Amino acid sequence: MNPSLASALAVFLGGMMLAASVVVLFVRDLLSAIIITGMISLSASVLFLLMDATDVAITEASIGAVLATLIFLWGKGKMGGRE
Amino acid sequence: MNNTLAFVSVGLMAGGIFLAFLRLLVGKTGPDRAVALDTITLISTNLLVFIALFEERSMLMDVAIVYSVLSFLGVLALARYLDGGLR
Amino acid sequence: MIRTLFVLLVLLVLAAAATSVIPHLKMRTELDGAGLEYARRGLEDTGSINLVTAVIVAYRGLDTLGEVVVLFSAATSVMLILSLFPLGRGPTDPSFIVAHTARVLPAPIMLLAVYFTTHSHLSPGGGFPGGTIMASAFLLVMLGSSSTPAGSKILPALEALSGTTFGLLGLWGTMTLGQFLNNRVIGIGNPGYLVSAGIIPLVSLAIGVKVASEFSGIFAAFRKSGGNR
Amino acid sequence: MNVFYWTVAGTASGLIIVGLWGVLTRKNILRIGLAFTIADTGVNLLLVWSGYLPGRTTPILNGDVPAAEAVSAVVDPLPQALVLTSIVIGVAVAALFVVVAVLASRRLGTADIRRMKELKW
Amino acid sequence: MSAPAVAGHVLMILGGMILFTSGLGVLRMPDVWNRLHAGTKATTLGSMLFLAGAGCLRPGWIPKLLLIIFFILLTNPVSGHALARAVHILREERPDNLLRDDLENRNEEDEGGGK
Repeated sequence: MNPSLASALAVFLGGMMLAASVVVLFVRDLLSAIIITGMISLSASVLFLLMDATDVAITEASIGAVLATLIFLWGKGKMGGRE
Repeated sequence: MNNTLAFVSVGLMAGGIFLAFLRLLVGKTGPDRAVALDTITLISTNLLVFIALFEERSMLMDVAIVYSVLSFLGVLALARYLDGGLR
Repeated sequence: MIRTLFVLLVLLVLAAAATSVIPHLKMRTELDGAGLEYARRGLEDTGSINLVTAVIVAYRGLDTLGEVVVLFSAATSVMLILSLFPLGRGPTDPSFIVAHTARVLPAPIMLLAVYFTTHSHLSPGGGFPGGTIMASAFLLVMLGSSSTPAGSKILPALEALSGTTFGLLGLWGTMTLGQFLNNRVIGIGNPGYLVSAGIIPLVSLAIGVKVASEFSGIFAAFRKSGGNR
Repeated sequence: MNVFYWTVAGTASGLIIVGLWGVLTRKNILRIGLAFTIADTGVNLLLVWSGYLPGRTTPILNGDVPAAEAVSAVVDPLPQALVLTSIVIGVAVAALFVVVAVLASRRLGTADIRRMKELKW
Repeated sequence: MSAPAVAGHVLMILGGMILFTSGLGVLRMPDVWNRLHAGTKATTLGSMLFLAGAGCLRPGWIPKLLLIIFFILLTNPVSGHALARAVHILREERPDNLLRDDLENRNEEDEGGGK
């Protein structure tokens, strides 16, 4: 991997992940917080691929995009209106 | 492949991700953010294909295949939550 | 107030500990320790091209068995709690297009999952990612309807079968070569082909089916606890 | 000075700190679970980072990487194997957390942890 | 550069421009319905152009690229449809100048696709 391209992508994705993680704690709507957490997991998957961890990237993409998001969404649906 | 021309396309894609990310942060309602997440995952799929092109190992494209299938499932789960399918 | 101060104190202590580490950090440029040995001998020992799979299934196979047990207990707790205390009021029906997509698309996704699971010694993938993708196919079937799929009755049987297969494959090594999960029991073959690397593809398939049936069981328990409308 | 190497380390540490901050200060119980997930992601990133060697490639020894040069050509496979299992365990534990949180909030009628007095000891 | 390389770079830059435009549309469009147009239709076209450019540069990778294009073509319209329908059911934002609304008076029997 070209070092300058990898560095630029890492700074870009890392900045986005840190900004999103702070927003998760302060956004008012819980549904928005769940969606933004899913985006953090997806960006982490790209970072794993840049660090040459292909198997981990596949696992994080399938878990972070679908399973974790879905479990939190389902829990929020089961809770009804109690927030 | 030509490095300068390739960097132009990856710069454009990163710009698209950044603009959609701004909508993800400031979007007023949940559906706005769901649309932004859909856009981000689809542009990221192309970014993964670009990384595989750059390292010249076709094996890295397996991640892009998984991404293109499963991002759809995440957005579908969001849509089914919004219309009451996950209760 | 006291709570905020306490949190601030904890975070400050953590940040101070992290900062004190920074001067001692330096970039790794060479392999050392166990990683060096795995990179040097992995291909000869196990016959697996993918060294990560070699570490998971062959070198640290016993640890993987423990992880599967942890996963099993977590999934069982979720299913037990959800079956004891019903929650929710039942889902709505999906639209026509979503329902028909959920009939067409699970087959290619399942094919992809089986590819990732059985080719774990040749390309990226393995039991854990393949199992989660299989669970995603089951999830797509469930998102395209408002009831629990009929196939969810065989999930406990699949889970027991795959767990038993993992254990028996390990015991086979104990009986013939005197070592648990030794993958040379059927020979490692010619590295680079599908039928090679001893029992690694079989163990990967067992891990994949077990992970898939556990996550599918969690989803089915979530859907059942709402009651069908 | 390798920018990529230290940027990833900073991102992972930042995610861990932000996740712990959220776990300690938030009031809604599901949001605590989300902060826990963020900290989990940070820990996984840090573990994979500890096995990353700059300028090397994926530990898959096909035609691109001959087996004889593996020692000087691939990154450390051991942390990747550990993280692979850690991610799967993490989501199972998160599912258990969500189920217990939903049950407690339905029993007590609120999702605010300050009002869950019966769960204190 | 040879002819396939020129075509590949042109297609890749074209795809990148369309993907950038879709991000811009998601940020700047006024309401959810317009953002759905930018976020699902434009990304499908941009992805296909970019992947076709990658196929011109590396002819040996065409099977995997075709697989990705197949999945994107099959899945992206469905997710756009599901999101649009969910937003309609939520009835949060409804444009005032809507001339015709096919989902206005649907009843429970019409949506039973999952039986």
